[in-house]
Amino acid sequence: MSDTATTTQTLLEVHDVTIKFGGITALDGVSFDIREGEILGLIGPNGAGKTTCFNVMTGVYQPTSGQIRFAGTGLAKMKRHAITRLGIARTFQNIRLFKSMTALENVLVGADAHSRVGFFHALLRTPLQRREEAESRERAMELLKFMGLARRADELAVNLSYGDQRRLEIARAMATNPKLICLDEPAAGFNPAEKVVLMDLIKKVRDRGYTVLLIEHDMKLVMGVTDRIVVLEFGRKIAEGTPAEIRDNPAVIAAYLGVEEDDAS
Amino acid sequence: MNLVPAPVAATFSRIGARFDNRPAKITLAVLGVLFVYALPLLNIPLLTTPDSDFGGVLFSVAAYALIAVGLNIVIGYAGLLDLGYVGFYATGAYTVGVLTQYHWHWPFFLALPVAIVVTMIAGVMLGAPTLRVRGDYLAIVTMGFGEIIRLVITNTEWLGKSGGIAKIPMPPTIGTPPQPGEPGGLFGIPHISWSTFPNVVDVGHETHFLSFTVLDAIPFYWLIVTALLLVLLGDKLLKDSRVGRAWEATREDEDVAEIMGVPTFRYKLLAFALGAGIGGLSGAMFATRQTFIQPASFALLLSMLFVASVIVGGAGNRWGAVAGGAVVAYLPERFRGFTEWRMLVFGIALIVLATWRPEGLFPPRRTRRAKAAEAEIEELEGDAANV
Amino acid sequence: SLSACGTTDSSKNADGGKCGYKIGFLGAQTGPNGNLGLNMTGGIKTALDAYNKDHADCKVSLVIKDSQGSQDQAPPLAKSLIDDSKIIGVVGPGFSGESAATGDAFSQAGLVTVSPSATNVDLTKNGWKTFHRVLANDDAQGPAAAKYLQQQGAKKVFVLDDSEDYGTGLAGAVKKALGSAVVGTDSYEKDKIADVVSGLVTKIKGSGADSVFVGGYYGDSGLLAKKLRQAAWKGIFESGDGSEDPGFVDQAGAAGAEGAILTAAAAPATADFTSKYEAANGGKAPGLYSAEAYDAATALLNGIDSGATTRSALLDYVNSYDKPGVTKQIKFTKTGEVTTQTIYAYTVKDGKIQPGTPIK
Amino acid sequence: MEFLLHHFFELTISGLALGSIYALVALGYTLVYGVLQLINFAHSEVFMYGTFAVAWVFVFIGGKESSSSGLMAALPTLLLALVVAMLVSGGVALALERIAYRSLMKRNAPKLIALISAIGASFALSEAMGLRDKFAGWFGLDDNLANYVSKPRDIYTLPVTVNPHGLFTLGDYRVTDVDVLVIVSALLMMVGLDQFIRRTRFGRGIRAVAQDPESAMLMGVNSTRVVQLTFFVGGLMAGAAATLYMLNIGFTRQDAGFLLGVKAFTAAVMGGIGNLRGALLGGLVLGVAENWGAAVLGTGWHDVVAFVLLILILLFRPSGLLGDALGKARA
Amino acid sequence: MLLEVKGLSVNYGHIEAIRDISFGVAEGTITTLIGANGAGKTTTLKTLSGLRKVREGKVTFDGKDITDLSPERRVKLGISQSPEGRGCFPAMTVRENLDMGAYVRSDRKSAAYAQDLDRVYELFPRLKEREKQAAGSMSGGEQQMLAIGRALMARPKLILLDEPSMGLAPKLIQQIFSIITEINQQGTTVLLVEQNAAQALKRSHEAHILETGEIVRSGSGKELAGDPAVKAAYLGGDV
Ligand SMILES: Nc1ncnc2c1ncn2[C@@H]1O[C@H](COP(=O)(O)OP(=O)(O)OP(=O)(O)O)[C@@H](O)[C@H]1O
Ligand SMILES: Nc1ncnc2c1ncn2[C@@H]1O[C@H](COP(=O)(O)OP(=O)(O)OP(=O)(O)O)[C@@H](O)[C@H]1O
Ligand SMILES: CC(C)C[C@H](N)C(=O)O
Ligand SMILES: [Mg+2]
Ligand SMILES: [Mg+2]
Repeated sequence: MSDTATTTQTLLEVHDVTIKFGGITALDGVSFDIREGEILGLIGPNGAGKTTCFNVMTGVYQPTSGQIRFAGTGLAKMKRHAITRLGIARTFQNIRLFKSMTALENVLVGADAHSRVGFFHALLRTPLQRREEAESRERAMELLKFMGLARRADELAVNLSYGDQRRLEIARAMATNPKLICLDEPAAGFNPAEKVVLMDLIKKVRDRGYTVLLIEHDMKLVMGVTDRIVVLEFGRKIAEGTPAEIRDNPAVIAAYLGVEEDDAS
Repeated sequence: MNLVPAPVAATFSRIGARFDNRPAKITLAVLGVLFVYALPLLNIPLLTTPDSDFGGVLFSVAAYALIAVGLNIVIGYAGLLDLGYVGFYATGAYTVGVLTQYHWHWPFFLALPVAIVVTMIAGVMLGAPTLRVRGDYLAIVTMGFGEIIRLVITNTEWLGKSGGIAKIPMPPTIGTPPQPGEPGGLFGIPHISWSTFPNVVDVGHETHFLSFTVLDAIPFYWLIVTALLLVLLGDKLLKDSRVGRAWEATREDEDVAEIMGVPTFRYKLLAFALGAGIGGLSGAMFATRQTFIQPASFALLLSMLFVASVIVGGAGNRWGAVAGGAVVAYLPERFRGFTEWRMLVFGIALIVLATWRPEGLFPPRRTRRAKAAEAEIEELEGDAANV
Repeated sequence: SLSACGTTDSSKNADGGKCGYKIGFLGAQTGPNGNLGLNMTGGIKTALDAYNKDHADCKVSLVIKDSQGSQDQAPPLAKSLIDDSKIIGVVGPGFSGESAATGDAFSQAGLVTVSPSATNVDLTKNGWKTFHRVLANDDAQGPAAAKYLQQQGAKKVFVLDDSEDYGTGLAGAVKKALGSAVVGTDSYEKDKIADVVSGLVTKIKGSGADSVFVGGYYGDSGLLAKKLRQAAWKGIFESGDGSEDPGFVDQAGAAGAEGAILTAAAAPATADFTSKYEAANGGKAPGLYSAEAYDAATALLNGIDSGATTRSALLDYVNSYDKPGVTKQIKFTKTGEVTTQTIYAYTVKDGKIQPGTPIK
Repeated sequence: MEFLLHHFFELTISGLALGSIYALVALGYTLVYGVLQLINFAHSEVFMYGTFAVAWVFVFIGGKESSSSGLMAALPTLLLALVVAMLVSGGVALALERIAYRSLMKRNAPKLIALISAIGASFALSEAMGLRDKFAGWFGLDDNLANYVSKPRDIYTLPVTVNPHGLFTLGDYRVTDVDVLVIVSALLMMVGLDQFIRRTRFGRGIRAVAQDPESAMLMGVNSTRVVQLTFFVGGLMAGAAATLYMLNIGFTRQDAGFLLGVKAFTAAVMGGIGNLRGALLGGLVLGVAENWGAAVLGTGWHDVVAFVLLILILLFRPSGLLGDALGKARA
Repeated sequence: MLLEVKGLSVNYGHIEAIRDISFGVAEGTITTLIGANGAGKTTTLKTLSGLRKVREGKVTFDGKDITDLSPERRVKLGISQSPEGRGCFPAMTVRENLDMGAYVRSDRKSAAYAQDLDRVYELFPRLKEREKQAAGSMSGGEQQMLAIGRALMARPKLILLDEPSMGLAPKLIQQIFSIITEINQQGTTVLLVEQNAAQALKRSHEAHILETGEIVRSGSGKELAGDPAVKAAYLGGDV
């Protein structure tokens, strides 16, 4: 699968980003690119700065220094919703769904990011509004189906099981029609069998033309699905390369993977 | 619980929803609406307040319902706790007072839209700087705003200070203008009397169609119910659209909504402005019905009652808001039999209501929308099977 | 023309029984100013008790409509009084706001009202046919109060009001009469003086005033008097009828109230009235506007006694009423003002409001 | 403006005195808010019952006959009144928790409905006090009882007028013993509470329940007890505030709480709701600013000053002067 | 048996989350519950710690019936839990969170307490480093360490661990499992819920498999780990 990675151009460019919280430097001069159409893995020990990286990319935090360019546009000072409309979507490490909305509505909120109609159209029920509404619904249902959640479309998000909630997060992020979709530990709390299913799903997401940035601690999943991997430790990038390269990188093994116990199936 | 008019309409439309065929639905809705309009004439035993003019009570019931529907957009949909809503109510009332009487002499129906617009502007002016403040901080900021409005009126010569504005004109009567002792209007509609059995049409007691006088609140009631129905329609159209979803998402988790592409600030401001506009509308109605307004009419406590209306009814559900407004306006009138105990009883009633229905009288319902979605699933899955 | 509207359907139905007449009261019973309304209903009950004792065969009953003193709640209540054909006269409305909000309706229905307390000047300028009040309006008292203050040697007066109709009206009249003797003015919100009293004291002392006039109620003026004395301010303290209640002395304390002048367009209530009132009200003492309410009710009851048992008849009766009441001679002008405008000055001495003397 | 400068100390000291009372009442709002994230709308009534308790103690000891005395002479009665008022307010707060909140909390009801039940409780409590003559009537309204009731719904005054004595001069103002007592005892109370919350297990319990009630239970925190205690402590402070208020103002009525409550709550928010020190700071800032503002603009603008200041503060510091909730800030 | 569960059923409204399950945890052992998402594992643990009401059934701990005891009473008896989703107190510092773990202990000034604290810091040096950081600003994995450390601070007889390895880096996962074994050897009984079934089963004396609210298989850890059906369903073949 590495063939896709070589041809395409840079979608997102993280350039020398540093972010400090008081005395803690969560990211320290980190630079890497995400190329269009690839699945990039972002790994590293706990507290290495992976989630912070997402937060900087989606406008939750402003970097102390450095910049991020997405499809040629600098993201500095941009409003969070504008970044989403530009084409970056994400999921959350600790699930954050709209709890008392149904699964379908959660996805619809994402889909709305690109509809053009607003207040007056809604009040007057213009044809344009009806059409867009119908389209959004169709798209949302289609995404739910894609995630295997169609049957649960009317369930309130809060009543879904943990796994389904994670899947719904992905559907909602996809609904914003992003170019880049960032997944923060989507497999947390899944059992190995479920992880296999998720792995296929992520590939399918990419096959639909999305670029994927994936944070994950499960090495089988990461190794199995990504085209390239960036490794962070203490807020610094310590390695970058194909899964095979990373697997054997001694620094990564020391910092992150550890020596695998023989019986870890 | 006594039936109150607006929830009756709600019940009707809900029954209507059970029927799948449109004609039945429409018939029921029309009947419901007719019933709401006819309510003050029917003098239904138990429902009609024995100790206070029912037409007048119904006017306040409808006014509270209207206010609650407006405030529900702010609290129920967008999740912004506004404890100063009375400020908008006052703004609407005073705009009408100033335009139709105190400084100018515009006709009421010209002043009305201006009042709504002015109040919306007030809403935006309050909202733009303060909506960045979150949660309960917003509540207290808005409360302060409500008090500021009242105090500024109290201290401003141009607005009549504490003396208020008197002799605000009523809406023009359609038909013969009323004279002392002559109600005017187009024709008289007799009330129903239940004091005898079988109940009879009481020709001695008539409401004159669209004659606006101090002695008969019923035409005012019709006016405000009409406004209420229009607002409810608009509310429904908005709620069932992208706008409604954006509000809901913002209420659930503002940060995430923002990250999902919802410009939350703009939507909060919209909710605020719309809520304010509706508050202004009801204030304007109040001013023309009352013909006399004073800053004392816009006390802080009223804001609390407005919030109570929304929540007792079920925040997030427009029919809940209508019901809540009706209950909060109606109960104290209904409790007049308790004489000086009535506010104590009302207080206890609020506690009981809260404990009995913590989600409100009509909690927001998602089931119906869920039903609609179900149909779509069937279709989609059907398609899938064919592929 | 008055009787034309007075005799619509109401008198028709009223003929059902000879007795069972009712009088209404519209005003506060609960809410923040409920106490003032209770003072009034206490006075009405005192009058009614006496009447019903003498007319055991044909008692008059009282219908109380509690407006909480709010002009917003009053209109439907007024309407319900109007709709009850047995009600032929109304004591009230209590406050100016609710009077303004309901005057038109009472007037159009031809139901006579006699207010024991609404003092706003404009109320009698609306062309209402049924409005009466048994006390002087805010304009009448002001000049007298000002004059009296100056007679006591006041040169520099600080004038305060409570931002309510009555308070601003009265204080305004005082200011006008005092002219350049006013050295400072300010206003507080009724019932909210606790928050601002210390600032007011500083202000009054700072202004160098040798006297203070307060247009407001005893709940506020009493505290101000107390705080002024505690701050060792030595000037003259004067307030209007709104403060002419034993509560003023209670609140100011004997020392704080000492020497305070309270003006009112009412003769001192007799000991006889006080004891009658206490008998009719479970031992509670009369308060502000109790005596006025008694006079208002008595006027209506006298009318019923004399056979004026329709609305129009009672209205005519009240219009031509001329009898002594406990507070003053009760007789009305065409617009419904009471003709006796004599203002009395009461002084607090030894912790008691001493019987007042007319201001000349 | 000139006026303000000439009477700077006088206005400031009296502002501080009132502000201390705001602050003490604000503590009750802040504590409950900190734990339950809800505005205990009825806390004002908790305070109001305290004021009546104070007056009743004085009537009980000296009768209704009005008299005046110096602070020292009144001190023993005042101390007794303090204890009684604190207990009464604490008791009312506990009852409130039981009746208006407990069942809602148990059922995990939406936060806002608790606000409604609090508004209901506030009406009921205030009206019940307004109807004190009726209740007294049930027990036979003899002369003695009438003293405790006074006229229904009317103001109820403290029979003893405590006359302040000047102690020392500060600029333009002679500071009185009452000023000192009010400010110092409020400060002491506040510091004591602050230490109590910081140093005791109960304090940690409060913070834990505030942040994550479920986890708190898993740590062995009895959340019902914590909530009760929070209400009670808030009530105690309100009772103390009531005593100082009666000492300073000398009368009360059934709606005295509402008026003060709004201010106290404003103070709590101004300081950063949920933050005890914030409540103190907010109360003092509010009391002083109002006084200054009223001096410059006219007393009619007194409350406008208060609310405009609040809005300005929140615009620049969206979570109050000292920052956020009991949980987050280090209360 | 230190803990005995008999015929336990728990509902969320009408949803039956667990149905009539029975099992025991012997003193000094590690017992593991495994199962797919939504099987009811978390619900079981929450019921044992008292956060969920029992609809039917009985729970005994140390010979005492604790079915209706409040959570805080159970903590006092010696049951402590590291919950799913960590449940750290976000505005408290790391140290304060650990102190909260020892809320029911009365020996906060003692040497034993200091020792326990040291031990947690030794297990998770990151926590020591960040002693004064607000827990809410810690990374996901750091919070997970904190949750486990906090549960240990209570010195429980029985510790309930809900997916302790969730969100931890691979290296740390291995550590966590050694820690579990270690604390067990020091005398704490462990009831473990894990998705990382292979590791968990290997170390546990007893294991139960939950499916849609019911126990479908029980056995020793080794036994289940070797069972092909279990392997297929929960251990994941090679990818
Ligand atoms: N707002 C903040 N304030 C202080 N420190 C922070 C803040 N946000 C993150 N940190 C610190 O920055 C570091 C990086 O955190 P981050 O959440 O990015 O880690 P991560 O790589 O996602 O780890 P994990 O795999 O555990 O989720 C952590 O040590 C964390 O404690
Ligand atoms: N608060 C709740 N309200 C309604 N249903 C719930 C709630 N919590 C859990 N459930 C339901 O109860 C069932 C069991 O959930 P539980 O969380 O115990 O599963 P689990 O085995 O821990 O799953 P996971 O591996 O995803 O953590 C699921 O069907 C879930 O949807
Ligand atoms: C009872 C009083 C408060 C009435 C007052 N004098 C008024 O005119 O409003
Ligand atoms: Mg992370
Ligand atoms: Mg679980």
